Amino acid sequence: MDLDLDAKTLEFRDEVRDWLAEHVPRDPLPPMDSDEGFPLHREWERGLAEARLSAVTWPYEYGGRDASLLEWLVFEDEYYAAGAPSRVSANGIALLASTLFAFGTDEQRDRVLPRMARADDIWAQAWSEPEAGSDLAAVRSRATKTDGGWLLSGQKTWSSRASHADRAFGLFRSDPGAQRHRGLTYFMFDLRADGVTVRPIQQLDGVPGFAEIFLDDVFVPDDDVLGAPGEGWRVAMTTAGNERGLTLRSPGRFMAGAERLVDLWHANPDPRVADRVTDAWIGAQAYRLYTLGTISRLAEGGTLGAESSVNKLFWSELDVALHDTALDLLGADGELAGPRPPGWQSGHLFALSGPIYAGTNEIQRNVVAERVLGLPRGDR
Amino acid sequence: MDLDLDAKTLEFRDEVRDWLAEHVPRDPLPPMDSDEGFPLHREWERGLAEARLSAVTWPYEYGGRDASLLEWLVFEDEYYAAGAPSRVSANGIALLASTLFAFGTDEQRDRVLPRMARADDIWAQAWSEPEAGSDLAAVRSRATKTDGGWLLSGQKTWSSRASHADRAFGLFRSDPGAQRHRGLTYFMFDLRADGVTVRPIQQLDGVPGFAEIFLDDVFVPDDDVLGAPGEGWRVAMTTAGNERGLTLRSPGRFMAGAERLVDLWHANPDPRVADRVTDAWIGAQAYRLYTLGTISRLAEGGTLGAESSVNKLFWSELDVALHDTALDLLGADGELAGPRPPGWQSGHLFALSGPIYAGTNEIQRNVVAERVLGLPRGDR
Amino acid sequence: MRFALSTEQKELAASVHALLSSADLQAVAARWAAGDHEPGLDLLGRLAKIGVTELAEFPVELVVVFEELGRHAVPGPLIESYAVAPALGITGDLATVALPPHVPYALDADVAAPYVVDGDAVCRAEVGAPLTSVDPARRLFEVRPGEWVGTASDEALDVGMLCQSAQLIGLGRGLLDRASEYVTQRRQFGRPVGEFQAVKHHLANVLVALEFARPLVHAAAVTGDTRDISAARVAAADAAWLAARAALQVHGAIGYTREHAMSWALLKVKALRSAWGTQTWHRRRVLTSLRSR
Amino acid sequence: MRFALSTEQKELAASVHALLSSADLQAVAARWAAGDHEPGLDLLGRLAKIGVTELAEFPVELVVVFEELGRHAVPGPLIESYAVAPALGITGDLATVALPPHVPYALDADVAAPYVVDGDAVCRAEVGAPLTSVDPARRLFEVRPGEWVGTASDEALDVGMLCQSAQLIGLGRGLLDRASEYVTQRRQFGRPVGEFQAVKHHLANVLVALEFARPLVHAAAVTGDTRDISAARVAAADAAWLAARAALQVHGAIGYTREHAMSWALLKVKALRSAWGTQTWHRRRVLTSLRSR
Repeated sequence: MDLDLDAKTLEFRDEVRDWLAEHVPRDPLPPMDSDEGFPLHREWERGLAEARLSAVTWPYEYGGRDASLLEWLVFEDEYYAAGAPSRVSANGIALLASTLFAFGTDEQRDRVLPRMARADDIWAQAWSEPEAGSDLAAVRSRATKTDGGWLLSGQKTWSSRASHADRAFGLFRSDPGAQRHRGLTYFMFDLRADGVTVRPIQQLDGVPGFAEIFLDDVFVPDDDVLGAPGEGWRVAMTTAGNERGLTLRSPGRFMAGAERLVDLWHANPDPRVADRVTDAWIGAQAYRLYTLGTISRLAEGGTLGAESSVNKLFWSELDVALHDTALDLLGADGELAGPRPPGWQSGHLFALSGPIYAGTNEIQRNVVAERVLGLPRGDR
Repeated sequence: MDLDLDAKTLEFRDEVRDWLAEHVPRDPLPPMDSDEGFPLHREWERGLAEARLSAVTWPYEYGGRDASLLEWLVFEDEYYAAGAPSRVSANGIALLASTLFAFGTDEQRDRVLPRMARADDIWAQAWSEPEAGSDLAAVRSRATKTDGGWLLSGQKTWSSRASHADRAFGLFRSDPGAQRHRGLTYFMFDLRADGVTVRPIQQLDGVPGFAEIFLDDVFVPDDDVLGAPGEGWRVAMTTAGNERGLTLRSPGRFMAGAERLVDLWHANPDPRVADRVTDAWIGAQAYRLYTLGTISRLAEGGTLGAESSVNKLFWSELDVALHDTALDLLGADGELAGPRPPGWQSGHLFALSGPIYAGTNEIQRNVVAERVLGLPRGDR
Repeated sequence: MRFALSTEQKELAASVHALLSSADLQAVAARWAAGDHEPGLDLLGRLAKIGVTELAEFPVELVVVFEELGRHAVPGPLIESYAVAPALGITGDLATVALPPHVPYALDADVAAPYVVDGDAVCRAEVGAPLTSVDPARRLFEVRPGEWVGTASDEALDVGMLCQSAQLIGLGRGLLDRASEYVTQRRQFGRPVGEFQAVKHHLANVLVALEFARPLVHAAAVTGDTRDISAARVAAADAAWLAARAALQVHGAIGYTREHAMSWALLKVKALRSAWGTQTWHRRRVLTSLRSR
Repeated sequence: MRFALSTEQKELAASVHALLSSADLQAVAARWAAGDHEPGLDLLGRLAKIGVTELAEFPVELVVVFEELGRHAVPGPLIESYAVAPALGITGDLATVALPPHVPYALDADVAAPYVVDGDAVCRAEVGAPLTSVDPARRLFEVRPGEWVGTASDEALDVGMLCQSAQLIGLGRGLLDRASEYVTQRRQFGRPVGEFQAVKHHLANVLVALEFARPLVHAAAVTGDTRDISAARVAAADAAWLAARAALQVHGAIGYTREHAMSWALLKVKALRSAWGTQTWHRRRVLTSLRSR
């Protein structure tokens, strides 16, 4: 059992650190889901891609550099520590790409991944529907077979990035007679295609971080079915596992946040808030170490299961507590949302979504109790 | 809206305060459920009764002094502030007596209440059964009609005071064909009667604060049925309301505890614990004020409903938090359970039972959600 | 001792509630946030007609009204105009007051007559740059002291804090009401969300917190004691924030949008948590006063 | 970087677990509490045979073993004998050590060779009055320094704190296992208690707390850093106490009795919360070390 980084990883870390020190914009970019911020974030992603830093764990041929999970984690640590921009490509790189690696054809990978790595295509997720929030299996949007492809119709909602993104992925009911998890198919589709209407939704912070997508007989070629028709649920669940688990929330966010919180506390070291600052820092360490344990297990052939839910419960609550504490330390300025004080308010608003999205924490607790602790399933 | 005590109440307060100053034992009595402590607590109750302080709100004829609810509250404030002994008569005075006032016959009141006020009879409650913990309606112990009375058989458990008490009260199934809340009858019975076996149960603190009661054809005369046969559930629920609500936990316990906590903090004013001390003190104030509001409403003809559950949730959590904080302030001595440090450890152990007994807090939250907030009933 | 609202006080609350229920507060707030004050000013005019501007001498009535103003998440410099300005001897219609350090910025200084308390002095305020609050309906401005107009009193700050406590209770109650209604109607996994025990327990905890914070606010109104005011504010702000978190959680994603009225109340609670003194400051004030027993 | 237990370490844990599973620990603890040490000493003898007394130089193995010792709520001066005494150069079988101010009393000084660390000095202890711990199986004694036997090192206190962190994780895990089993069997309102969402969520929260505290303990064993040890202890004690509270709550009244094995673990957690440094002290040590960045 050791925590030492080997020479190759340290070398990689230095490369990343140097690159970020040179390239991270001095002033934060405007929000990535704003009209102004979106193209700037795409441009940032292109710069990352040129340095082969946009998707470090991918194979070289798709734009990555075959980095290990440990290197990925080191990359993320450096990325957040440097205060680099939010990843507008995250839906694609973290969610869709994993699914493509697991279920995609060579043709699909060749076609989709390099464009994704270079941010030529920015992807939105399209999981939820108005009547299917946390209950993903309640999908009603439908796919009808047609010549050479499918026609998609229906409505998706809470689609992150969809206000500005190029393409989207999600489940559609391809067998109208099937119920719940059966008869679903996983599609990639173009948000600019005929029949698609996108209605941005303003989040708490006023930025349209997600959108509704209305689809009216949108043609999608057979090539854009991921996995076999009717197998969508199984295909999607690998992605959902990723969303809830390892790849979406790297320890870097919390490590960097905790360090900033400690600095903030130093500026006004109120002992009455000290314990909360300490617990946030300890929590971030715990999250990082837990992730190192997961990486070690995966490196030895282990797999991720219900611990994705354990994981999500921890980071989502840590994130809220950490930002709560920061706002309390800011005193009367804690309510300000502008560039002053930097980032805490938007970080707090973002943190508040953590316990909701990718399966509410209530659902995650059920999963943990039933699948990890073996408690009896109950339908409430 | 005013918080002023009138002259009569102030005069009563002074009388109580003076009496307590003179009579409260300098050293705490041994635990009331110990062999050594039980008779001393009975003796203490007799002294209270001589001063007409054992049941102040009762009519004069039964040993009380017709005190108002406000006077009762003032009495309790003084009682706890003086560090007076635990009330070994509480089951009778707080639970059974309310039921007797509501459902008893004159003969029952005359026979039972004066002896209760003088602690000639100390009462145990006998609500729970092995298969009916929080689910009181799952009672299986049965009552069979016989000449001039009933024969009780079955098993009760978690009967507080039963290790040493004289008599007990509880529900028995008098109609073997009836289910759940139907066909139950409320009985008072003698713990020394033929056919009764009491098995004391050691609580966390090692003291047998409750017991199992085994009943084998125990004869109980008709006179000891409270309310009509078959009406036991309705009769019992008024008592349960009291147990969970106003009369069981007076603000005095929390006010006195919070003041002692503030003193403890002064002795070692660690700012890192200051906020928890403050919140305990605020919580005790809130509980007292809430109770004053309840008293005011009752004085104007209001009744208690589901707010008993609101009430129980608050005091039980406050009590745990308050004692948690005290133990933390005591440092390494926080684990000691002897006379040094005084009372905090036993208070903490007692507080831990609060979220469990008289209906677990999980059940109380259901009650609040369904009966106060109007959320849909669900059977989970 | 009679610790209950009078019939008249309950009627006052009911009349404010009735008036506000007839307005589309979400639209009012959205337009106020965009700098279009007309519908808001119209609403405040109607509130003035039923007497809410004349309660500065009656703290219990003030908290009764502010609970309703909070419950409906009414925008505007209400604490400042109805309670603080009168306590400072400022007369007139709509006023706003900064009281540094606890209230460093002036709320809605573009629509209300701006003042600033500078040590012992009450001054007209020179209005500086606008600032962005997390609550878009709270339009904040930097201010500097200008012309001297009178002498300040500590009571002005305290009555502001008292009214804010009541406003927070009301905001919490409004959030709880919305959440209870939503979970009764919204279905997931084939049943109303409100049947799930986790949802029930979240909302029951909110109710408990609010029910026990309210008496502290009422008692603080009765006594006017600074310790009681801070105790009330601590409990009220914690209860309101618990309500905001629970309401967001049981709403799910829809509560995370500006399109939903719930979110406006949530953002207001979020902003008010640190306005009128931090929780830490108020807790310190309570415990400090207990030292001197 | 390889942050996972080796096969050998897992086997060590399994062998300790197997040995302890074959004993009736509740009976052992009850007799130990009554001053009848025989069954306990017999058990410790069997533990010694599988090598647990020879791990003082191997902190990762120590925490692996102490998690199992906690999981089964084994009584006795285990931290003192297996970790602290060796770090102080004390040899021999069963030893107990007081390290004031954090460990002011000597555990089981009536059955183990008693020592006390007095500033820089390690001394034999003169044993004074017995004290009552809330955990009846923790028999505490006042001690005074006697004969000088050696020089103390700070590492002794830290390795004690490290082992205690692991013991707390184990206690929490044992409580969680018992609670999960109980709610799966116990029926109320016509169904297993474990079907209720509130019960599920209590226990899920415990699992999360334990899962994220354990890596801190392992990391502290690897680095030996004082900050890491205190961080581990803070998280482990909080997680264990959460486990104790949740286990008691889902057991209901039966958990509140000494007749139930669960309660022995609960009382041990309760006692250990303030032994080996308070949570406040450990948190302060973490944050203080972060000041010096």
